[in-house]
Amino acid sequence: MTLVSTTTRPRRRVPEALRSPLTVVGVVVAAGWLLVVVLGPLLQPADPLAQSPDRLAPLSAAHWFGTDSLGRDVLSRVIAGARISIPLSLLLVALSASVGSLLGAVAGLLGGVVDEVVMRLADLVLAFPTIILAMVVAAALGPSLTNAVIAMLVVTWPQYARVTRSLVLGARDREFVVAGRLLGIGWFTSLRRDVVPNVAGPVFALTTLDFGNAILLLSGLSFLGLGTVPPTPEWGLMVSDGVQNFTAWWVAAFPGLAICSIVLAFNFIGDALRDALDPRMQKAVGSRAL
Amino acid sequence: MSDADGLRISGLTLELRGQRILDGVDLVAPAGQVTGLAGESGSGKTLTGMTVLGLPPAGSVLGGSIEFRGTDLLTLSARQHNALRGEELAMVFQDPTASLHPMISIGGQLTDHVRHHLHLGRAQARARALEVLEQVRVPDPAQALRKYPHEFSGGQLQRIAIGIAIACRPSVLVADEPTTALDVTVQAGVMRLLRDLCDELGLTVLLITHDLAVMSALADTIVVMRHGRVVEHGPRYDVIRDPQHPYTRDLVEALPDHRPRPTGGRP
Amino acid sequence: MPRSGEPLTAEVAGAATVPPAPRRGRHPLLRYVSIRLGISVLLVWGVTLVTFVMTNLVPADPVTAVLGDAAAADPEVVAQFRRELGLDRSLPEQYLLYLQRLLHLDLGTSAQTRRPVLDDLREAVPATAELALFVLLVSVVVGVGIGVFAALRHRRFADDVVRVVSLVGISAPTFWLALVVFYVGFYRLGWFPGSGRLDTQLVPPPQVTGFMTVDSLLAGQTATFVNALAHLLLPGLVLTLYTVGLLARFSRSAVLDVLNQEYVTAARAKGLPGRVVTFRYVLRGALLPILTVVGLSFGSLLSGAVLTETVFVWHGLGQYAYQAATRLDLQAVMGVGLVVGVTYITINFVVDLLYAVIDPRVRRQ
Amino acid sequence: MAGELVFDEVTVRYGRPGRPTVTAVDRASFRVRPGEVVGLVGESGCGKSTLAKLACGLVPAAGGRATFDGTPITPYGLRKRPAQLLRLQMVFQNPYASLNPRRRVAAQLQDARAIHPATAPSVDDLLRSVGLDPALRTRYPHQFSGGQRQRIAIARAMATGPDLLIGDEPIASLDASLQAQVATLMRDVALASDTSLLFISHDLSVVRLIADRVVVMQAGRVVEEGPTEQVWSAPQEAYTQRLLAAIPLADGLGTIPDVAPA
Repeated sequence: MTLVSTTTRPRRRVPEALRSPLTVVGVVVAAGWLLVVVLGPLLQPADPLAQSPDRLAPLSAAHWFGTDSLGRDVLSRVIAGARISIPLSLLLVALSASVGSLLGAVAGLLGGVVDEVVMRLADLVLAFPTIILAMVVAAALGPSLTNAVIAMLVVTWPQYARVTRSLVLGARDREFVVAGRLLGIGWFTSLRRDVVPNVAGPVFALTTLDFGNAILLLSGLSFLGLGTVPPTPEWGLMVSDGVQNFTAWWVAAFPGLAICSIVLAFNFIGDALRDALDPRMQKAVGSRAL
Repeated sequence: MSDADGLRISGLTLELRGQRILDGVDLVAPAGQVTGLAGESGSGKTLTGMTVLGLPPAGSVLGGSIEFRGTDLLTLSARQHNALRGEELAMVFQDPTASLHPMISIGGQLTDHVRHHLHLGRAQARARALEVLEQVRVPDPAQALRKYPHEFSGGQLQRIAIGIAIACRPSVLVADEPTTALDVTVQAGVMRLLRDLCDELGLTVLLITHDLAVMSALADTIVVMRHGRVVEHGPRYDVIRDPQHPYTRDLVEALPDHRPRPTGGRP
Repeated sequence: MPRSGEPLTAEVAGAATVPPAPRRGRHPLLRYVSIRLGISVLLVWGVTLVTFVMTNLVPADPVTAVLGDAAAADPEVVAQFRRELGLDRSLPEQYLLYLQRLLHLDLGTSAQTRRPVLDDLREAVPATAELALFVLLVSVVVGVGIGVFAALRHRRFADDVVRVVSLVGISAPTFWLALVVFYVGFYRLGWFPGSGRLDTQLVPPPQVTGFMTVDSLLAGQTATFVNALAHLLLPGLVLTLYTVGLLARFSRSAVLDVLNQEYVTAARAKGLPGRVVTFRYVLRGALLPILTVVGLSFGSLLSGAVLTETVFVWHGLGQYAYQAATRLDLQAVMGVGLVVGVTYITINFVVDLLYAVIDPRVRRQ
Repeated sequence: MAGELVFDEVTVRYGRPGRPTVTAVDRASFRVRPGEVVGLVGESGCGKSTLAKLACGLVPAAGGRATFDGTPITPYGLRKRPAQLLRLQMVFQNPYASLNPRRRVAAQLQDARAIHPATAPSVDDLLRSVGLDPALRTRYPHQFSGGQRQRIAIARAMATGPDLLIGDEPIASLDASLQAQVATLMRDVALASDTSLLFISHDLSVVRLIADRVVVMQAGRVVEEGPTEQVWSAPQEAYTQRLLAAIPLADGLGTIPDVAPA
């Protein structure tokens, strides 16, 4: 007589959240933009920096997105802008994610004083609204792209530290991590083999969501003249150019739409990833016994 | 006790996302008796209880009938079923610390449904609450009303949860693993309480648990379920001491006090 | 299934103490408040440290910025100026000096306006506060409302619509949204005034609260009130779109978490009507996380204000910070950082206090 | 023979910020002799799980000492666990958290075999020894039921060739029908390789089934100890009597245990 039900559940099918239409739209748009970044120069109808006499020209066959206040082709600048904002934001997210989650993991693992210091530091940074602290830092260091990235790094690492710390704290007490330590493995192997694989999922979901914020923050700083300096074709700068000449709606409309579309795409993907990888969801599925 | 005010479930089926989880459940729960619903996890015993209350998971397709006082509960509209819940059909859950709202006082959670169903004023509802707390033997009822769930032990909380369930003098009480989350000494007290309430109030109690020892102490008749179907039912003594169905036999033999003690220590 | 997996530290949670019964801690509420107050004070001190350090990081020498190039050439004036500002002292001493000045509300002088930063802030803060509070009021009602509504309609059409709308809300760059709203609302349709807080030809009401709308009401000038309100609408709309998106997303997930709780099923099992279950049980459970996000949304609101005010020429804190930052007027930027930081910490401290009011587990250990 | 665990006047206190410190264990003394199966019983919060964690070096002792085959047990924190203590292994309560969801079962058993690879049984033998089909070795934990996961956790503990196995409420999360079966499995598997077993549970009837000796704890103190049948038939302490009287018997007689309120 074997009461042990050997009912094994089906192979883990693609979580429902990843197959929803919103996510598909997100993936398509994101892929599109990544393509633009790669093929950039080939797609640009004109030199993004080349000025021409017909300033603020409306949409036309020659200039699909019209021209800006210096007669430059808006479409080419939007494409060129993608090659600046997207890679830079990816770099920023990668940097702040690694710095933040490393600090969070260490705080979670070591606890005690280290934990207090890291968390109070995070609270301090979070005590300032993002743009205002970024402004303070950028102003203190002087307006330039690198300073803007540094300012953004200062502002964005705390959220990763907090999320990673709570995940590590949660994982550290899980029985399989303790069981691993009982087998005599060092804390680093335990981190690498047991803790990180179970923490990486939700942190990755956070990076996708945070990518959108990075784009918004970078373009925001540039809009305020604290990030990229003219004449670089950066979306934030292009919109601020559009503000001076708001009657020519196309100058600001297309870079704005560019920002909106890429941020929306990554938010869709991030939402789906978070639902699929959220430890709460896994736990709910795992311990549903009744 | 006429059969009229008990519970008669016949051919109950439940399908969720294409899977048949309840596959024709038949059982009779007469009034004034404790009817035990036994089975392992996933046998559908809790789902049966929830369906009596009209709270099956969203999107489940139901079949068969649940007769209570001449009406088939499955034909009731949501509003009609909701009117019965709390007043005629009540439920107690496994973990009292999870089934009571942490931020609402015991008094609040004891009186809100009483005032709704019995249309009582604040003072009358409070009086009823005190009466119920005495009935479930919670010490110092007046003080208890003002306290919050986190200020009670597990055993006391489960008594309060039972008090909440019987506050409107329901006919049917579905108890889903009521003693499982409790320590053994506290468990005995709650079992005695359920027995007394069943005898004194003529309650129809549907006791759901996987613990055959609790079943043997508390249930008058036992219904054994497996994979959404009833495999055996009968008086407590017969089902435990002389199980007919092989699955029931396996369940009983799997119990500690039925297994042969291993021979001494080292071979 | 018997007792669900207790956490490894069940021992701590259920630890029986050796008789006699545990000594009840000093008044738990007092202890909770004093801890939260301590942390907030620590953070405020941290903010002053940050603003002080930032001012000293500056590669550009503050002297030239304040005195202007001509005076900066004369060593005598420069030396005198440095002594006056204590720049010749060691950093810790300068920090103490800085703190002393702060205690006397001396935030230094603004390079742009040549006036004490404090006076500039006295004018700028109410303008942003009026905009922020107007937006917060609307956003909390609308944002939390549709968030809760979507959660209760989970997996149905309304839920998806709200999800998409709130996602768009937080995805659109505020500065671009401001331009679009300005272009359409003012330039194209002309339904609402475009920039500034009041039409130039109207006389601003006597300053009581600094809020144009409130002051004009107090002064009984209904025409001014209507005009001030109209000026609030477009910039308000921009910030509301973002804040509603943020609050809707968080409220929705907070309510969804609560809906999974067993006490909601138990409330339904008591036969309580739908609205009682929703408002008394579900919302009560979700109130704390929602309150937290409302506190946090004030921060993103201020960020948004910086961008919106520049487009709508709204002479508030945001625009003041923008001009200060771009002209390297560090005293002013640090002044804004200080005010905003302290406000934000105070708001989150108030949210902590509300936690104690709402959650009995915090008030009665 | 190895596998002796001695608790000598052990006291454990939990300090929580701002709240009065709690004494979870108060001068507890008993031992698990080599090759012996000891049942440690008591209600939740009596300190039995704290002793298990102390034995694994997860919590510090505020007083007294625990030794394993003579080696004092002290928390190892972030350091590697001392080699001599590796022959003391543990099976935890929650089957859904005792295996790494991201790694196949075979890999997790290999990790355990790596401690004494020469003497450790093969992965297939390990799975067979706990009643599981070796073909399941390539599967992930989420593809197993609670009972199966607990068996795998037992196999992992035995793969290290332990002298002492501790079960901290190993059957509390299982169906009643599986509890006795898994408990007996732990006893048989341990004794088969001369491993002593400390079986911690609040379920006294299962402990009675597999334990040679029983230790009863209440509110952090050991209140009674002795051979299982003797403690069962002639309990000395009032608390033990109350505990035993409270156990419902599956005898079909419908007698509700009569327990005077505490």
